[in-house]
Amino acid sequence: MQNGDQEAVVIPGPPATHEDITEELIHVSRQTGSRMKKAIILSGILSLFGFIGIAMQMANGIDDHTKWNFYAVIYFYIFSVTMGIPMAGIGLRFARAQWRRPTSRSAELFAIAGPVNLIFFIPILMVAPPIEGRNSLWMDWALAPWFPDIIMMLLLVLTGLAFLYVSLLPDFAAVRDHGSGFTQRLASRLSRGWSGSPKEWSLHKSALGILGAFYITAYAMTHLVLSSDFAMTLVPGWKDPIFPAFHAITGLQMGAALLIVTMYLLRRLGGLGRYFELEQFWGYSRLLLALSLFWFYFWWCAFILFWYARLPHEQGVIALFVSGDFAVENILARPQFLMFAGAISFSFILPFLILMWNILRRSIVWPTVVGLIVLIGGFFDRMRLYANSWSIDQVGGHGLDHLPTVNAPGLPDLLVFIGMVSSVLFLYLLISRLVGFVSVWETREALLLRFIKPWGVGYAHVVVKPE
Amino acid sequence: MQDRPRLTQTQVNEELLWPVFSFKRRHALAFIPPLILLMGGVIAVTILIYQGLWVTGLQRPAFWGFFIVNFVFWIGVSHAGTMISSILRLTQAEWKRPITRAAEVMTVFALITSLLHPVIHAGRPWRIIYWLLPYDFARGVWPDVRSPLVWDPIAITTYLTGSILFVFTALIPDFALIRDQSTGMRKKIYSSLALGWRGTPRQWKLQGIFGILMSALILPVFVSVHSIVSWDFAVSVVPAWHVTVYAPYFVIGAVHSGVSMVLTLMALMRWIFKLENYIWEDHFDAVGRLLIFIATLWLFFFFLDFAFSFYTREEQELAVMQRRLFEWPFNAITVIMIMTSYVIPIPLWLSKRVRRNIPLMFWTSILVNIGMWLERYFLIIPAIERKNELTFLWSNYVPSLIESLVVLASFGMVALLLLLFAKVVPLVPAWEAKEGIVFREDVQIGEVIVPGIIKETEEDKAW
Amino acid sequence: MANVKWGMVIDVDKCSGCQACVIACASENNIPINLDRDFKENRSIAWIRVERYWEGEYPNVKARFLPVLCQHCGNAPCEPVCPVYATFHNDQGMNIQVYNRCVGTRYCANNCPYHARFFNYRRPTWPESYNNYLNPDVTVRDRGIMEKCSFCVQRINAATRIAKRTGNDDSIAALQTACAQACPTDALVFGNLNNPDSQVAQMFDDDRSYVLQESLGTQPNVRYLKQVDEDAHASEVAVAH
Amino acid sequence: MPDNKDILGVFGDTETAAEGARKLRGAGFTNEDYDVLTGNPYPEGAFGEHVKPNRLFVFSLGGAFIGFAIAFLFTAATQTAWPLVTGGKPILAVPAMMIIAYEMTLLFAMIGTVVGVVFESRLPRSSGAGPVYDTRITSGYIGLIVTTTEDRLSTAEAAFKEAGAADVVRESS
Repeated sequence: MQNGDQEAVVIPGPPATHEDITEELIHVSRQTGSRMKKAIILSGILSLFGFIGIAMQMANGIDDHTKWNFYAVIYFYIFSVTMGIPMAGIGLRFARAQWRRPTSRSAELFAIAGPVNLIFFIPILMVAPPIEGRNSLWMDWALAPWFPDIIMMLLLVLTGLAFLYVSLLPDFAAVRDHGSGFTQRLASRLSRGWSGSPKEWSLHKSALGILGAFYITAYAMTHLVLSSDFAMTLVPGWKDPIFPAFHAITGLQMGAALLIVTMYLLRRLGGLGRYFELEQFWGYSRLLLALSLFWFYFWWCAFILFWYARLPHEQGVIALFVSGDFAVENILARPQFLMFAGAISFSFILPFLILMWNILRRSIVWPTVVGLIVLIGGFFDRMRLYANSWSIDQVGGHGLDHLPTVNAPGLPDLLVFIGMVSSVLFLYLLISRLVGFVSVWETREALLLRFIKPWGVGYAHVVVKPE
Repeated sequence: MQDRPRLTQTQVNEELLWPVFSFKRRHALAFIPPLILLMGGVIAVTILIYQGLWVTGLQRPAFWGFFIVNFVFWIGVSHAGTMISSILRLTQAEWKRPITRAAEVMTVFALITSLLHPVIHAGRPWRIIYWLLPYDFARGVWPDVRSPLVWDPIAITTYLTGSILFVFTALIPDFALIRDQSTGMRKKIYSSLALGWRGTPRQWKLQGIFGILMSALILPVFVSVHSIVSWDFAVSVVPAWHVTVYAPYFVIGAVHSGVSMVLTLMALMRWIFKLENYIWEDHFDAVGRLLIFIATLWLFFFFLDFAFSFYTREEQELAVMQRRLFEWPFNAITVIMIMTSYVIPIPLWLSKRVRRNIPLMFWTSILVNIGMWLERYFLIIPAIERKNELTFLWSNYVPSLIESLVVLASFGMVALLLLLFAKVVPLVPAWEAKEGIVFREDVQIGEVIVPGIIKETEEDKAW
Repeated sequence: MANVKWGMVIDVDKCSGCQACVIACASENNIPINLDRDFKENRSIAWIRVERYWEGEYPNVKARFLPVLCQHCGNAPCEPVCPVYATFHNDQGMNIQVYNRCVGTRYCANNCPYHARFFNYRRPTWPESYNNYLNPDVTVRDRGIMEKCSFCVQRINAATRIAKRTGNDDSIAALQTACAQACPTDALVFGNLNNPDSQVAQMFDDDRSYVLQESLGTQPNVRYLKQVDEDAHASEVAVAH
Repeated sequence: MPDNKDILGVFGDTETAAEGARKLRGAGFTNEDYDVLTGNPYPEGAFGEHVKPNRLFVFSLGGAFIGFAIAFLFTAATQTAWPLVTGGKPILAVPAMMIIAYEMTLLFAMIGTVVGVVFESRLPRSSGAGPVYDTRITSGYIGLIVTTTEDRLSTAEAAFKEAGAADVVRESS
């Protein structure tokens, strides 16, 4: 693990001077080249597919929720990923990790995908089976679950957007001062006369802190409410408090994975190689390793109890989400088990086996590979949870007497998937034209806080930690 | 931020080593209260073992009581050391330096104390060895590895061994220091303990790597230990115990109480051993900030556990909730628990002024631990008092004096062991303090001087 | 002997709550005499107990009786939690308690949903004159260990020995536990479930039969026949799930 | 070589020590020849010293594998030694075995790590802190120690003196 540790570690750090930052982050990286134009237009067109998909689903009818199982899978997948990414930026800002500075912007920008999640949430509300006859958190409240769910969604999305706006403020000012054309005018309107006085900066700091805390709370609570209402209450006797926590942590894991992949793409296509350096990939791969371990831990916490206590209704839950049957023979022929196998191997086993080696973690390619793997595994996991539970027709009751047959995905599901992905991409690229992928003010601050000084016969890296 | 004192290395040696070489009055006085508590406990345990378990308040259906609650509590406290030292080592938080050893040592002593509880709580303590060790080779009947009560000793032994090794290896440079400072018999002892440490770059480098690697190894144990303790309850079929969220909930609760206990310990060390130059307001500030996050996470898991007990609205679950919320004394316990472990301290800690006010932090951290002790009681006891549907046999558990004495004694024992330890080696790692001095690099930005640190790079490669 | 699976059927309809089974069990199995102190402390030991529930409003109150003993579960929650194999499942469908191995962690008692396990908080004592009345086939349990209904395992062993010697199974067919023997209304029926023409085997799958706390999936070898009077469901609601 | 001797130069602060190291290299010693003694960690290469790579992780990994194997075999053996059915569970209860295997793996990995640290730092040394040592090193002084043949000892001593060593200790022969 610590082989070949003779060469000094490269601390990449931001570019040497403020001029470079102005040049690269405000002028070069915000130019819309032909490739970027194509990407934006294409994603814009493809995002329409989503609505076609929804329309086709509606044609199938909304009375039978078992037909919508894969729509639920796709929705909760995209929701978990896009809402999970900003957590990476926020959390590391709280942890005062210096290396995250160049990356936090590209993480926070995903909060822009909130409206997409809101729009595609509406059909879920329509097909969600009513709460009557279900054991649920809401004590037979008339408005439940729709009212609380939509409230939570709105809260999460709005907090995300607010956080994004506040963290963008200084950069709007930067664009206002150095940019040109339409984006410059827009930025100067949005910057609200930001002048960068100490008062403004301290206000800015505390605002980021409060909004970040809000976002984390909203994230956890939304996962609690949505997951328990839309997957759990469907399964008779599935009473598993850890499920919302599992849901939230896996969302975080997928978020970190997608962030690494995004960093790689920006490094390759966006020409931001000197900002997304080995140190950043290394840091996030460490985070991804921890989160992959958590995936297993949270799954195991439920499994060991179900396996040990042998309560009939919990055996049913194991059958539905793990083994695929109440018996064990010809286990490979069952969709439930295949989904589970995919989930655990792509979300835990492979990432763990790869990332446990520091040599692989301290690279740029391997974390990216693992990131892709985790994204696939996350989809398997959402399939395991939602495709199965939404296929259950008989609701209520104390236990699962028979396993439902899982409805296969169709063309509408494919369209919805394409539509959601490309609409997220569309918004992301669009806003990146306004403020770029790397935060200007954070990178500038980093210039103050880390430098190299001679020491003894060698040299050393100095990191300044305010407060 | 207050300006941090600049120290010379000889000064560090003197200020950290005086408890080892001399025996000042305040240090001596500190021994008295724990000794009294421990005496009481020894008497209580003697009576208990001689008389049998009827002297406790245990009955049917509440077969477990204070001993188990206290056991869980101390296991929880033991999570502080690993939390502080490992997490902070891995994140390379600079402010960890002065508090790591105290926290790790508290881990060791809390574990030893907690290990006593299952033994005295068993019906036949003199045969408990059968449970811990394989026995009866003749007939080949071994302990049943399917039982959570076998996972327990294994997990706790692993954790204890790991923590002891962790502490000892990090102690070697300080043994060498005392070796060089002392003469005669003491010199002999410490030079054998120091294993001939010289302080070559290779040795220091290995120390650094060891810190990181060991942290990475002991963190999974740290999570598993309290998870397994929680499975002692959760794998059963007792309705309010059989909760999947118990494992992470117990772990985060343990961290909450443990880190608060570290706060208490920091304040006491600062007072007894005059460590103002090493434990600054900054440290209380940082730990306070950490605790706000931990406590909120704990509240989330508490909410999960609580809300989902209404989830299917089964009679037993509701009966337990009825007991917890509306019946004396649990209605009081619930309120006190919520107030002391979250509602009172956390809003206070939100203000920087409070976080830097050491007496206030001391008292609030004690509040948290009162709350967390009650939380264990709140979780464990009502579930068995209202076990399953045979209402004919529901009854309430009332702890006896003997049990309470043992609980008090456990606190005395940990304190006593810590004081004895402080007599043998410095509670603040001297070499880490010196490292902090050498690596410190204050930077002038405009007119303000900001503390900086020279970044160690070889540690990163270790894991 | 492999084809033996012991079981019991309790007809709640016949039970009059006379407590004869409790006395018989106590004297057969050397259960220490419960003083009022033990009842006050909830530490009384009774391998079989008759639970009494009141039903209805005064003046038309009904008493419901439910004899409860160890259910000898197929999936016994008490067994796997024991660290020292002090309790396990034998090949005759019985839940065995081994006093020598027990160290008294009491987890089994916590995990028994039927409250059928008992802990010796005190060393058992009898008046001097009782010493000769103790059953020589049954160990006297010292303080600090668990005990519970053993389906009168000493009688089963004796019957097995006789069957081995004589070569016919009459002794096993005639075997009765102390409680079943003492029951004046034959509410308790004990026997071999694998023997189709035994009375218990026929009653076991009676359409009145139910299992205590079926939702736990413990698969007991003790079943109950529900009451046949018009508001039977009430008593069922009270005790069964 | 048996006739090698140690000579120790004790320096008051970092700068003079670094200077001493330069002088040594100027006098023809390679950074293989001399070693540094300090009272606390310094940034790597602060005195141009050469630190050989260590194989600590081998010990940890080895320990982990041993622990896993032991735990797995032990649990399997104990359950099959006297197959008692408890709670209708299989005789070989894999999840339970996994938990114990997990603990044992980590336990032996940790023990292996400590053994590795002690072994790789060449501890314990029977000769205490070594033939030449100065107790001021643990109070902030920095020692440069050269292991070389008799005839070159004086060269090293000269280099130390030149760099302003607070003290020079020769191994008594």
